[in-house]
Amino acid sequence: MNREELKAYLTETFPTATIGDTFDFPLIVVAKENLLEVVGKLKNAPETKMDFLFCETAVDRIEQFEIVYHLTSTTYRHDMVLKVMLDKPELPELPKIDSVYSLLEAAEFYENEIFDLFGVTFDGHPNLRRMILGDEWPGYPLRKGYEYPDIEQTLK
Amino acid sequence: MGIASILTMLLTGIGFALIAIGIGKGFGMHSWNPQKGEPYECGIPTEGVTWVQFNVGYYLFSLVYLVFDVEIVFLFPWATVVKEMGMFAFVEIILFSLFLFMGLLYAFKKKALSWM
Amino acid sequence: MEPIINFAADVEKTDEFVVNIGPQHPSTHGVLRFQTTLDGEIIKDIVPIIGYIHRGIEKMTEFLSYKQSIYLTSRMDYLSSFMNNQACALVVEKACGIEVPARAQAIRILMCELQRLASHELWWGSCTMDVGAVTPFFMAFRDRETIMDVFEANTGNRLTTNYILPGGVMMDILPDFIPQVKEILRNLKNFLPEYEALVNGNFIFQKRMKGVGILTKEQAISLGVTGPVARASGISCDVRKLHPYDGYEKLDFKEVVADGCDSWTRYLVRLEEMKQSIHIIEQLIDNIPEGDFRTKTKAVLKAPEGEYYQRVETARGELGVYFVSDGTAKPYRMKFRSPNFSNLAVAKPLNVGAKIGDLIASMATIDLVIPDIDR
Amino acid sequence: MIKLADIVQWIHQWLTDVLPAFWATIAANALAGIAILSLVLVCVIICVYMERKVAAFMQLRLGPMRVGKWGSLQVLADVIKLLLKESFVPTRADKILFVVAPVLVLTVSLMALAPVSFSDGVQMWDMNIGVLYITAISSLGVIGVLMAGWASNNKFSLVGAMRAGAQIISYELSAALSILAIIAMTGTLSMNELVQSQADGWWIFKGHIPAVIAFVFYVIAATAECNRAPFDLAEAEQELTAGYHTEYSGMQFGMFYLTEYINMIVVSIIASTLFLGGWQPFHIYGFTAFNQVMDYIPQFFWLMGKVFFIIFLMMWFRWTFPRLRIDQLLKLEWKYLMPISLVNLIIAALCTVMGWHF
Repeated sequence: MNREELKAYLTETFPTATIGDTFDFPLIVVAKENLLEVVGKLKNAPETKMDFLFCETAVDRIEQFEIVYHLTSTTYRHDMVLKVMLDKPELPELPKIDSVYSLLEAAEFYENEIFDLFGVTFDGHPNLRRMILGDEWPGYPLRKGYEYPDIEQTLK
Repeated sequence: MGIASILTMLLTGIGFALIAIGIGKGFGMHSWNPQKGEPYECGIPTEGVTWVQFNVGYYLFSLVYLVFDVEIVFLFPWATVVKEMGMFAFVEIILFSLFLFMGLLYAFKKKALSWM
Repeated sequence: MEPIINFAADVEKTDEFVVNIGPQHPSTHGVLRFQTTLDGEIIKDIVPIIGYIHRGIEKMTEFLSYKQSIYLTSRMDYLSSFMNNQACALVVEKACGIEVPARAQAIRILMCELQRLASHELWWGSCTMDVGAVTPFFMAFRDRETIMDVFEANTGNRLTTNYILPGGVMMDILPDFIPQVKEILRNLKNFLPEYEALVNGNFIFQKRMKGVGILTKEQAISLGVTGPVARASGISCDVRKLHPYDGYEKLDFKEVVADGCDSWTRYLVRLEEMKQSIHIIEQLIDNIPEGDFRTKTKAVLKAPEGEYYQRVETARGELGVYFVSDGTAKPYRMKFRSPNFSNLAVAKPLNVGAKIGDLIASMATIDLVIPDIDR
Repeated sequence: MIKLADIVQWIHQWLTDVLPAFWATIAANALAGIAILSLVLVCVIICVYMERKVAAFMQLRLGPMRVGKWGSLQVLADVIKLLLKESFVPTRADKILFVVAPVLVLTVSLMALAPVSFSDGVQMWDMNIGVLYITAISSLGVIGVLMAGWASNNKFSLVGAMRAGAQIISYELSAALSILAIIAMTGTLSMNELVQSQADGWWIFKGHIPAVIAFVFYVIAATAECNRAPFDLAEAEQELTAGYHTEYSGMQFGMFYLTEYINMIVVSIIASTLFLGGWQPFHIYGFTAFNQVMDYIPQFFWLMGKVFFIIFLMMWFRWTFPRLRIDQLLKLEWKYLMPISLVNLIIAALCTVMGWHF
């Protein structure tokens, strides 16, 4: 499917979701609750077969988080972006979202990274750990307005 | 020089090793800190005990080896006299090797020689 | 019939113990740590632990201008720094609408393919060394050195080149460049059969590689593996073919896909890729267009608000740059989807049930560069 | 022409003249021990230098060039470096075993040299079971390796030691069976008589195909017994960092390093004594002038030439082959080398019985 067809298909299949555009790919914004259902449908539907998660990341939009999934199909080679908007509670409470690990194993490391650097927890993740910074590191550095810790104190 | 030569080599070996290590201890630098005494495990403190009940995969080879090594010890005296004893020794050793070989086949069949 | 003596029965009661392979280990090629649970020689569980060389490149880009960010990308995968620069430059060009002159595109491709050759040669050397053969390493370095000399002369740096900028390349190639590259190609064409003669036919090497480290196509897709590793599992994923950039669409080359799925296939795929790179360079080296090597860009670039994604094929797989702009001179968020980070995920499916020797051998064919994992 | 045996005899005579009988024996023994030790040390120094240069030339480089002319004093510099390094015992190690292990491996490998016939009449003890003795003694070395690996309390060492145990004992079988093929043809276990039996031709030429097969298998098994690549699984730098001697440093490590080379020398001596005629010069039948020229080269140099030829072979293996995996290594021994050498032994025995060899 080319871009227009894909957009048309998405609009038709997921009426509750918002369909849009980024510069490169068609974009679908889904609600947090529907994430697993939508990803599962995208992965298994014979029209889309989005079986390859090539990038998963988060963007801190000050008042909320965007969790961004870049999906592609190894059969049809069409790409798309899936976004979930996530409310951002005050620290130390962390936002929570379903893990897509059960559908796409590639998510394991990406979600570890997001958990580590943004402080978003994933339900159903097999081994959620602070992969890069380690458990001792204070705070979540990739959040906007992150205050750097006193290095002397941290290393102690 | 008889059996003394074995003793000589034994003492030479021990003596040399002790002197060399001793010289090394004498000349070498000495410093100590707790990290230095830790076992090397790529820079990470080691987890759990090292002296565990190790996978038997290696030991089975030793068991089978033991059988064959005893056979080889029997073969040494045979080999020295096969020239003089001629055909009798040859036939006898064929039978002997046949049994040995059966042992090996048995070990194969029991998968003692495949890695686990 | 029940066996009289069951050799297997006593085996089951042995202790497992945890061994850390890495961070300071001769064959993890950097500060990567595998926390392995061993039962004798057999690996029962393996957890890759990273972060020893995390420099926060993604965070640092938020404080730097686009042009400055490019210098950081060279430090990610230091064996494919041209490709990293290129990815970052391409996404900025896409966002700001900058046209790249044909000469600059040709130079970019030449440099990138040379870099791919150099990277694969280093991999070839270190891969064979991990299997225990030390001699090939020196042969690989002999040939890689000539390529690095070309980089040094033309860009001023051997590893962190910072050569490709938005709008073109940093400086023009030297007049010597073309004869030097031709010399390199001539040598490599002699040396590649030598490589194959030295290693490929070796019985022990084949035994160590064939049927070891199986990564099936389904696993590879699910784990999001790219690059030669994925192509050796039968997934066509060469970005140069699927989403051509910088004029790769005009060149004739084959995407190397094989479906052996084991270490041996990954090994062969990379060797074949080297031949394809030579083929690409041969097409371009006599046809570098005349003209500017860089378009004039504004001192401070400002990308329009939006999200951009650009991928390039580095020596190890697909490098994606996800770039969110808020219209200012600094990136709002720049995410580098580094190939090694995704490829590291294969550590577990590849190695559980294998032996320590296999772990080293099959991870050698994955060819990880640790600074790219940690960023 | 002065022979080495005459010099030895002369020293012995002199000692018995000036000293009482008991002290003369002791002095003679001490001198013999020191002589063999120094010979071995000189050989090791040559070996280490040779290994570096062989490796370097195979790897398109020059090797050590700075210390002395052509780097000839590099080994000396290495020894000084090793001497100045601290050798310490890790906190959690089994201290006694840890200290004993390097001494044991070195002693054992030196003891194997007792029945070696260096030249006609130059031998510490011409024991009638020389070959059996060497086979038995050299298999003790594995105990030292196991001790070192176990005592270190290090997981890499433990795996390395266990590997060494499985590997060395396995390869002993095919080594012994290869040796037996020649013993069957000669009918003696004495090192001296073995060499004497090759006065009219080396066994590798006389013994037809069984001897050639036995020689090839012996060299393979010997490489494995010495823990040399491609069978260096006990050390396996890329897998176990340094295997069983990971925790050793300074001169204690130096002992393991030394032992590796002494072991190489020992197995090369056995191989050259059994297959390549020991100190017998190379003769071509009916070519008198050539034979006489060959006779003028001292017998000792013949032996050393053959020894270093085999050592060169082992270095060649090391720098060209990748390493085997542990199960492949054991499979190679138990499924190929061992059965084939058993059959080979029977064929060799048949040759002997039927008188097919020369």
